[in-house]
Amino acid sequence: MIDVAFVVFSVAAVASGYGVFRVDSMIRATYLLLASFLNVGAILVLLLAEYLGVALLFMMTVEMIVMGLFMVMFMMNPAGLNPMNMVHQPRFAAAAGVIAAAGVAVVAVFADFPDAPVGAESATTRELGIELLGGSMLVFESIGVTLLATMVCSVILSSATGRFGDGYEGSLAPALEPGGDHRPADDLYDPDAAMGHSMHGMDHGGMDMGEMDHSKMDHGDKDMDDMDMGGMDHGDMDHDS
Amino acid sequence: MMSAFAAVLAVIAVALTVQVTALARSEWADPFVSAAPQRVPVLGGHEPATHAWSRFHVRYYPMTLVFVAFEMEMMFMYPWAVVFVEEGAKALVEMGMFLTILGVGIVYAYKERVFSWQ
Amino acid sequence: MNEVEQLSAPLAIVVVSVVLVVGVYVSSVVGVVAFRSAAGQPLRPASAALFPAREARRLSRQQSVRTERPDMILRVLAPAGFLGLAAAAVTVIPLSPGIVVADVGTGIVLFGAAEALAIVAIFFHGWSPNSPFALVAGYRFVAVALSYELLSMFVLIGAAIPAESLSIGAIVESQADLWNVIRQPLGFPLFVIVSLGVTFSGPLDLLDSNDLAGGGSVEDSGIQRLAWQIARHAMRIAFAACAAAVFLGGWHGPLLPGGLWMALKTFAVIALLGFLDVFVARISAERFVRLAWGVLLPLAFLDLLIAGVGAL
Amino acid sequence: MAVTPIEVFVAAGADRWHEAQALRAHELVRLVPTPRHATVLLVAGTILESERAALDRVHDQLPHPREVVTWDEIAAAVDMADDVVDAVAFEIVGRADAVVADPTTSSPTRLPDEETHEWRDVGPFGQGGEGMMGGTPYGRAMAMTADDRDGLRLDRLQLRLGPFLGQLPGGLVADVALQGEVIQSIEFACAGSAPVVTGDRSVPVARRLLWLSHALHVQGLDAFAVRAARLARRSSGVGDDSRLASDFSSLRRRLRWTGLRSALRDVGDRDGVDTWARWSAHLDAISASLDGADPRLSPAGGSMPITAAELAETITGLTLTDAVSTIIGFDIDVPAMTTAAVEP
Repeated sequence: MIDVAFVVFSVAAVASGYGVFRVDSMIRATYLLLASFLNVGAILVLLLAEYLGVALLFMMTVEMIVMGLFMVMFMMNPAGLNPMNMVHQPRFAAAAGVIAAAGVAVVAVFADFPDAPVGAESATTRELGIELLGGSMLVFESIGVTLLATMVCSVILSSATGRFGDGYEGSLAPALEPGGDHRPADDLYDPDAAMGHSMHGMDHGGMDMGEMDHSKMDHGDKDMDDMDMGGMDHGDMDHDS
Repeated sequence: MMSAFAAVLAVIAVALTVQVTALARSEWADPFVSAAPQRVPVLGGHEPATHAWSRFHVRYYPMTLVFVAFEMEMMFMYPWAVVFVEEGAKALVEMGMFLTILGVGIVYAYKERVFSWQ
Repeated sequence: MNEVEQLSAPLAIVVVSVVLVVGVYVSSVVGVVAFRSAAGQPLRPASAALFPAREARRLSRQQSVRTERPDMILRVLAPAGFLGLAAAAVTVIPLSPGIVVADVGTGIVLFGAAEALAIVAIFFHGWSPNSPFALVAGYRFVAVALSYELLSMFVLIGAAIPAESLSIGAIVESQADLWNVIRQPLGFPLFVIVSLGVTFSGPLDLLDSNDLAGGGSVEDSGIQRLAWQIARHAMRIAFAACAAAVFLGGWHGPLLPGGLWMALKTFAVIALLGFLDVFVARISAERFVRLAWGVLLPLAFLDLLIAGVGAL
Repeated sequence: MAVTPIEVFVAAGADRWHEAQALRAHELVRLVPTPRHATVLLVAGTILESERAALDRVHDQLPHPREVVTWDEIAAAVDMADDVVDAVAFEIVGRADAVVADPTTSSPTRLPDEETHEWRDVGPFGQGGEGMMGGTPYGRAMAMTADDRDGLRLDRLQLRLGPFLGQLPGGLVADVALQGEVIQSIEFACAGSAPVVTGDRSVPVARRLLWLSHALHVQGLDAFAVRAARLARRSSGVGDDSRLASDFSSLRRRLRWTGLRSALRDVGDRDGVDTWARWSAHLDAISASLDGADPRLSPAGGSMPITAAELAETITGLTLTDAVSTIIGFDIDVPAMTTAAVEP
């Protein structure tokens, strides 16, 4: 029974992992990756690592939620309304994948693993706790410091507000025309406003919202040349739904 | 243990099946067809010029990064809670230290107004 | 540890179905009663009792409008997954002494995982119709959800400390002398806030809210809307039952049988959530995020400290 | 007789929008925030020529079975002595029951059943798109329409909101550019210099109470919105009005416990006055007129008239939610706004 469950979860994990690269929608890709992780978590439970398995479900879920947000924030076509190919250098990638999988398989089959089965009734969570507070105490505390460093760095790198002024300071691309404003015309960030003052005296640029100009939204060939983002090769696109 | 997880999976499967069946049935067996003007997203009368799906500017993105880092600590807290009574003051001190370190990060982020919309 | 009889899968399905069907119905009736009492309308118990059934019948006959190019898979998965997760969350909660649908040793971790996955279902609900208001609602809800997620973990861990176990059954047993609501006074209110968040009600009504013309549900009609409402009430049941078990002593109580106590306490929490939903105005997502990290999270730390010092 | 309320979406011209809010007082009617939830579309007031197509689109967005009820027809038919709101509610319930009983009579789609852009079998994949961002996949252009900068168009979503939107006053049309949920720019479809705020005008107390009813609905307090609508009906002479002032102060006391203040404080600041202050000014004005004082003398936190352009400036940079509560706080005089837009 457990063997059957193992096969089902493994196949599901691999299949959803494959799906990540086959779908057009970033959201579907993100959550297919989550589905893959959920199946791995189930496999861990089957291996009697109950706490690790369930905690993996939990951790991976919140992490994939955050990843999904960032995927959409960075991608121009997040829902894949126009199909795109998510695979770069497919031949090389496939070869590398096969070799890596073969390597892991060889290790799995031929390595001499320690044979210390865990009984179904053993209190693994409790032992984990004892280890954490005893032998691995230093590791545990230094993880705290690492996480603190992570938090501070992510704040420094990502926050647009702060006590020390505008986050854009010194981090902007040069202006498009000489002497021009180096900030995008529609960027609303105003240090005064962020400090809790009123939003007076803001210049919203000349964005004429009154007319919803369709011709602006019809994208000609020029756009396509300009938008060769991230090395995405348009010639390679194939429809895969 | 396995039978417990089997029960959880069975319950999820049944709930999913019930909802999916009901929704799929309404999709296929609906006597009403959604006409083209009916399918237009609700904006109060006007048609949207574009699809809604766009590169969404998530205003709270630094918070999510702090969250991901902070949330790692939960992994250690569950086993810690189980052995807390056994280990007593030692557990309290060690976790107190750990949380204080992370708390510094939260305070720093709060001071930098990371939890406001950017 | 506690002697619990594990239910077989078919029996588990039956038990959870009964709990959820009865619970969803009761929770909707409570919602109607709360609304009428706040609106100063006559309560009309008979009509309130029939309300959910008639509403369900009406919606099941209404057309389910399909939007332009929705993500149909996610659109179906959102209510289905939300209900499935509510059902999964119910399985780990002990319903009476010796009866828990799934006696999982890591009960609160699994409950937390269901809560986290529920965020995914809610996000799908906002994302899938490809409609601007729904999209905005789904995104801002994720900000709120990530913020309350931490609180719920902290208060559940606090409750696990005196129990020396992650199983909710053990947490209930540890409250034989004193309920957690008294021993850890901050835990219950924080958990109520989390419950309001997961079911997007009252102050945290930030998903299906009127300010965005219905928010995540702006495009929902017919069965789609019914399925989402059912799932939402089911999630409320799961959280009410969890609050009853973890903070209100679960089946402990004098005179009455344990199962009845559990049902009464769950009902009390459902009523509390139902009334808060009607009586409290929505606050903005940004405000809640700041509140959650700046005030509620320190309170959750304090809750943990109280739990820890109390257990020494 | 129906036991569950009939769900109604109000598509009202600016002149009757407030009156239509009074339907909330009826137990058998529920005003819903989106046409997708409604069984009945209530058309009220003057629908301008420019709003016809929008009305038809909202009509078509209702799910079947659906029915249309027109306020003005009923108002014309009832005697002066009878109450229009009651007559409309009665008509709504009757028509809704009939159409639910026989869905074949459901109101047919008004707009032609054709897509805005031809997309089927267009482009290399037959979905109407070309490349990554081009074309009209599935009948719409891709989002992100802002200026091209460094070859990356900025993430801007442009929407035209209104005129029939549950959360905004009827007739109000706004062109919004969003980045995420934050308003980058907003422009109201009206003459830019028109004075639009009614705060200091002597408006009937019933109208103010109807404003309150809608405002509470948007803030998620539907049950209290029902109370406010009932008070509005009583203040306009329907039923007992002897205890009106004390009933209103009891509603105000209850509102104090709903957390409205913390929800609206520091939102939409302009000249040191925030949305909560503007809401309180309305509440004070209602109290004052119910107590018999001259409402024009009541404290008027939000009473300074502002123009549409100034309003747009105030709500630029806010989230969509805060913008809605701020607009409501100003209690825009939409008829004045739209006439100003039409006349020149």
